Amino acid sequence: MPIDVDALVMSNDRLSATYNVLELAAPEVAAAARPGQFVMVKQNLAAAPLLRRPFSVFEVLRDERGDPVGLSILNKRIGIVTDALYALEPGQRLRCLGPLGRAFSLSSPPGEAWMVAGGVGLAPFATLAEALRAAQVPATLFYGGRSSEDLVYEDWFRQRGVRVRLTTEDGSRGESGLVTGPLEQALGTAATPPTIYACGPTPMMRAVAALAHEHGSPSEVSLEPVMGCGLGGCYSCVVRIRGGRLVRSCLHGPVFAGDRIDWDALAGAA
Amino acid sequence: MPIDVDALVMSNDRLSATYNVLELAAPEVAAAARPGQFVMVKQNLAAAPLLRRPFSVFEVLRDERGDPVGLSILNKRIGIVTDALYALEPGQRLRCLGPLGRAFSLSSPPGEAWMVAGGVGLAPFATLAEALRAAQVPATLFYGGRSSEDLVYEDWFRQRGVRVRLTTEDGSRGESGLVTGPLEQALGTAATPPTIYACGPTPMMRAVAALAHEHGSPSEVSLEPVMGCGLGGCYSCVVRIRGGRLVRSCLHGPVFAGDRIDWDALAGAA
Amino acid sequence: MSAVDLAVSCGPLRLKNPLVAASGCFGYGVEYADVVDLSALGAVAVKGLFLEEREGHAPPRIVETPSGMLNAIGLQGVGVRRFVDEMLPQLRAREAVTIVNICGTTVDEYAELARILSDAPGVAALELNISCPNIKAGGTTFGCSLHGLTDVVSAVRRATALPVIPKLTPNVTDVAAFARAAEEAGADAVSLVNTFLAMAIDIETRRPRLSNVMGGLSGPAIRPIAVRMVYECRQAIDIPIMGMGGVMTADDVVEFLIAGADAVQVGTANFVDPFVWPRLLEGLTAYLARHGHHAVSDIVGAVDLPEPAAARTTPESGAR
Amino acid sequence: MSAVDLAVSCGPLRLKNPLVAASGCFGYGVEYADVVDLSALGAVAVKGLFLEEREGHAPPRIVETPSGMLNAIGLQGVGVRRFVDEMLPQLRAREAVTIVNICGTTVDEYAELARILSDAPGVAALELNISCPNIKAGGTTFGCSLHGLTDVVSAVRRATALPVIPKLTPNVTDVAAFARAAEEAGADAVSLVNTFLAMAIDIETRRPRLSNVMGGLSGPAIRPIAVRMVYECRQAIDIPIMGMGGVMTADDVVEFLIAGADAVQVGTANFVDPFVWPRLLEGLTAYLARHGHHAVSDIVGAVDLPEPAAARTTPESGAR
Ligand SMILES: Cc1cc2nc3c(=O)[nH]c(=O)nc-3n(C[C@H](O)[C@H](O)[C@H](O)COP(=O)(O)OP(=O)(O)OC[C@H]3O[C@@H](n4cnc5c(N)ncnc54)[C@H](O)[C@@H]3O)c2cc1C
Ligand SMILES: Cc1cc2nc3c(=O)[nH]c(=O)nc-3n(C[C@H](O)[C@H](O)[C@H](O)COP(=O)(O)OP(=O)(O)OC[C@H]3O[C@@H](n4cnc5c(N)ncnc54)[C@H](O)[C@@H]3O)c2cc1C
Ligand SMILES: Cc1cc2nc3c(=O)[nH]c(=O)nc-3n(C[C@H](O)[C@H](O)[C@H](O)COP(=O)(O)O)c2cc1C
Ligand SMILES: Cc1cc2nc3c(=O)[nH]c(=O)nc-3n(C[C@H](O)[C@H](O)[C@H](O)COP(=O)(O)O)c2cc1C
Ligand code: FES
Ligand code: FES
Repeated sequence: MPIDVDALVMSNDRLSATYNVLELAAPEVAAAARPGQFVMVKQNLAAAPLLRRPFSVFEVLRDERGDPVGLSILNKRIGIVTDALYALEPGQRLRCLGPLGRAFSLSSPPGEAWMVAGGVGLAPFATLAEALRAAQVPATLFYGGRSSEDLVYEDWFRQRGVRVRLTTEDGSRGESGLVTGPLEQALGTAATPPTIYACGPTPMMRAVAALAHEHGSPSEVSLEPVMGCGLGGCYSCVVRIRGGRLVRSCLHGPVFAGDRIDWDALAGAA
Repeated sequence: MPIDVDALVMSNDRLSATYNVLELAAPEVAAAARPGQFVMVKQNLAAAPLLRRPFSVFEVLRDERGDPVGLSILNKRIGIVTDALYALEPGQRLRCLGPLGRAFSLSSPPGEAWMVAGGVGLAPFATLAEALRAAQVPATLFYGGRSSEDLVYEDWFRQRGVRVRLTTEDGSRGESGLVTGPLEQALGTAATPPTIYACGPTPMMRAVAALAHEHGSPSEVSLEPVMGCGLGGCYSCVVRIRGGRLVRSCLHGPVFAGDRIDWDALAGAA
Repeated sequence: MSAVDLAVSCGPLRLKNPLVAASGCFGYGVEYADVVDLSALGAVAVKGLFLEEREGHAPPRIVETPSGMLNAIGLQGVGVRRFVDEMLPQLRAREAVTIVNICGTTVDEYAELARILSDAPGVAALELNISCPNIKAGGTTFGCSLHGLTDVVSAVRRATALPVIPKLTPNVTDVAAFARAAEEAGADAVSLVNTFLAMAIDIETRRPRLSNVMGGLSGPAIRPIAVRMVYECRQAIDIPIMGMGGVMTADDVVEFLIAGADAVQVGTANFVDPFVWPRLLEGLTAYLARHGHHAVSDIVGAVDLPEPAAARTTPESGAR
Repeated sequence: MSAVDLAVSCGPLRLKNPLVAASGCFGYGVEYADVVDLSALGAVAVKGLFLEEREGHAPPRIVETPSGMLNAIGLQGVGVRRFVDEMLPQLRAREAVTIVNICGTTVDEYAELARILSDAPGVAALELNISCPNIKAGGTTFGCSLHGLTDVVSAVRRATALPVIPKLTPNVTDVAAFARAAEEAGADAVSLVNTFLAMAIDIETRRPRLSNVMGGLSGPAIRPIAVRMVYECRQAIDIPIMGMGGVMTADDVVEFLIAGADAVQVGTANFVDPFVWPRLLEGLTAYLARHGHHAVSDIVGAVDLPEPAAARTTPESGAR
């Protein structure tokens, strides 16, 4: 049951000219959030722009006793609201409605979990990494970006026992090329098919889902359509699934089994 | 020739829960401003609300060499923008278009100048007081408000040699009653008819204009209609003058001779 | 405040308060059951229903505009039977007063929908969405043709004993004429406004921002036009009006009531703030109490016209 | 960027760029001579003129609304003779391309205004404001009646050799039909949109916020509806279109051009920022240069329709 909190901004860590991490004092939302779920945020109910914007719950922030005190969101600037979130200062407030949507389904040991992130697609994987660790599932993060500036927070994952493989298209960091390169290579040599989780640009997720399918790995992708409400009320967020039906990704997603998505339709919509 | 400056807020002095004084770094506007003129302000061209708001130039701020470095506005909270101006912090910016409108005409010695202000109607009189002082015109300020919180900045005037007579409706400060009380009394005993300047609620300005007329004093009033543009473009700010014509108060005013206004029409419009 | 009674009646329809969730902005109601106490609303107008399941338009289906949004959902929906079997029981269990928004491509479809829903337990009223896509009557939608409107309303009127509420489109020259036609055809009330046909173009791709090219504008941007239309209809008809268009706050609700609405629907605001309902109810109650009113009806249509202006309130008089 | 030529032609009217100050939002032009280089604008459409001086409505005449404003000025004006004697010479001196916006209460008044202005040196074109108050033709304004529009345009056409540009009201069911009627009646171009009839009520006093009760909505709020109407008219007529409605930025100008406008008028933005003009011109030039265009006409009407959607671009298809 989602709630709406007028959350205090506890900190704004600007990682680069385009990425920042906002820490929000929304303990109840954080406590209820499961890996892959999202929140709908808006700066001030009365202010423009009109509609809220969806953001994955990035970290669940805890006090020394381990109790949730808030959550963070990893923000990438692409327009009006993401620019405003980049400019937010501690002490200001952000309305935060959540947790919303369908979470990742956790794989269980001994099977491995591989997370594949493209740029800001890293966002849903911090909470997933924590959950995998708690379930003692060996985890790897394949993390790609256009260039080194698009790669943030990798140490955070390493510190939590996640193996990290970096790629950049311009080769400025890690292996050069697309994130699917190392993934395919690794899949080829994997003893048992890992569970694969992907979030990033649609073509990337499509490629990952296809690779997973080829190698007999189950896959889950987290989609990012435009969302008007996040609660199933507006029917703006539909994606076509295999078999032809259009389903609301705020309710039946944002996490879907890679095999369920009609990727041709999704490509057309973007 | 008015200009538009994206002025830095140098300070925000909150005098009470409803009044504040904003100091704006707009030297060119300040240098050109004459007593009674106004500026049209807006926080950010793109942001809501859509239209600018008119404010009298309160003080012209000068450096030690006496050169204008900016201007201040005396703001009273009554709605969206005036609330926002109350909340502004130093370092933020305010678009400031001006100077605009017709200024007060200066009386010359030995004649006296009496300024009659109701509440925030004090705003146009700081610059007028400076000008009168420079012209060595003896000046008196009749200054009334609902209660003591509505009376601000009187010392500023005293320090500039202005005689100040305070009234409050609730008697919490100065004489109790309306500002027109002491004015009428003083007019009765005045050796030679002073020039009278008034700014405040319409009924007050009307009463002052009538008293001035009775006692053979020339009067000027500064009106405050809703203004859409401040430049004569929209025809929203018209007031009816004697003889029946509707004139734009942003061009032909805001300062008018008290005798020129059709006060019945103005009362109806409010 | 306890002295204030918010109950209103829209013709035969009794509502515990005048606030109604607008069709298409509240799913089938059940989606909001976790965040909103459905029984606390005057009523819930569910998403537009056709006889059959419908897929709707391809995404992108919405785009934001200044103080508003465009949508071209295309009436994706489960069809009336699944609604009756799956959603309606849940709505009854939540004690929601359910208004079913129906759409057809022919007059007979509207009548058929009306018959089916008349037999379904838990339907409080029918709202006729006569400005849907692909509904042609003499080259224009039912909603834009007086004959089309009359035909649909009369047919539904004959087919059901439920309260019939045609929903008027604002995309017409004289909305009051459509309200009159609805009244004459036997409508119990009218609701207005539906969205304004609009369009936005991505200047980089030069593609329309909606897959359907055009969509409907809703939200605060349209409120002043909607208020005008409700006011015009109030002068033209005697049956109740459900007013809507850009309501975000209790003050907006009051503005529609004063303009002449007997009830007020709230659409886009649900997306911005699903918890808006308690605030609207409290704000309305506080306003009525502050002004010494005991009933909502005290302020319905209570516009105070300045005398000289009274003569000038014809549709022409506002335009430049 | 220097390779970009902003010149456009609206029928017989050649403009050095497509940006035109909208009538009633720029006074008689002369008011802005200090802050705007009038000769740098494509043209200036001056405030609506009647034959005689007009007083207009009592204040309050404007009120702000979400992303827009209502106005009911009532066409206060100096009358055509004083305009010709006092303002026109100043406009000529400033080398402004002057479009005179004319209003009448009868067809003959329009024709008479056209004759007077045809003899006046320095008038570039006539814009016919056919949505003024108090103009009745068969019970509605000229602007809301196809016959009324046809009568006015034909009469003015006969009376003058100047370019004739009827300005269409958006308060109609099918604006494209009015554009066609204007074309058939001999108009050289059409301009649209005028304001949307609207209303706002002060809930404390219950008085309309405008003395005239109703007024016209302008500003960003209406842009998506205006863009849709320009697009519809572009499909319907061959004569040039001057598009407007809520233009605040160069991106908005480009959106109207892509929708099908040959020139773009800017109204309310003048109130928000009288210095908007250079920014609009620079922004438009930069856009054209970035996209490798050398002329504005390259992007006029250049909407890129997704194929499947092309079939669905009828006025109905967007509404819910
Ligand atoms: C479930 C979900 C989780 C998300 N998680 C994150 C996250 O953790 N971090 C993050 O930075 N972003 C995330 N996004 C994307 C984020 O919601 C958009 O970037 C944001 O809504 C853009 O808002 P804006 O006002 O800045 O852009 P606007 O100014 O509204 O639009 C700018 C441009 O971006 C496009 N756009 C608008 N919405 C989206 C969208 N949802 N996806 C892609 N393009 C869009 C517009 O079409 C336009 O072209 C998520 C989206 C979803 C659906
Ligand atoms: C020439 C001139 C000089 C002015 N100088 C000052 C000044 O120095 N200091 C100062 O505090 N104010 C001054 N004002 C008044 C000031 O412009 C208004 O208080 C302001 O525009 C209100 O904006 P808002 O957004 O806060 O109110 P809104 O939220 O827009 O409106 C709130 C309420 O105030 C009413 N209102 C709106 N505009 C005005 C107005 N111009 N006058 C009275 N009521 C209005 C509205 O009708 C509404 O009922 C001046 C006005 C003029 C015309
Ligand atoms: C996403 C969306 C879907 C809508 N679907 C319907 C619908 O199915 N049937 C209908 O009659 N109106 C529909 N409408 C119109 C609304 O019910 C309402 O008339 C309109 O949005 C104006 O009110 P608002 O500004 O409060 O949203 C829809 C509006 C939106 C925004
Ligand atoms: C205060 C005001 C006065 C106007 N006066 C006229 C007029 O005299 N004649 C006319 O044809 N249009 C008039 N209009 C309409 C504008 O020219 C324009 O069509 C409308 O405002 C939409 O454009 P915008 O959103 O850029 O303002 C007026 C608009 C405003 C806001
Ligand atoms: S975002 Fe509104 S239904 Fe999914
Ligand atoms: S404020 Fe626009 S004409 Fe005076």
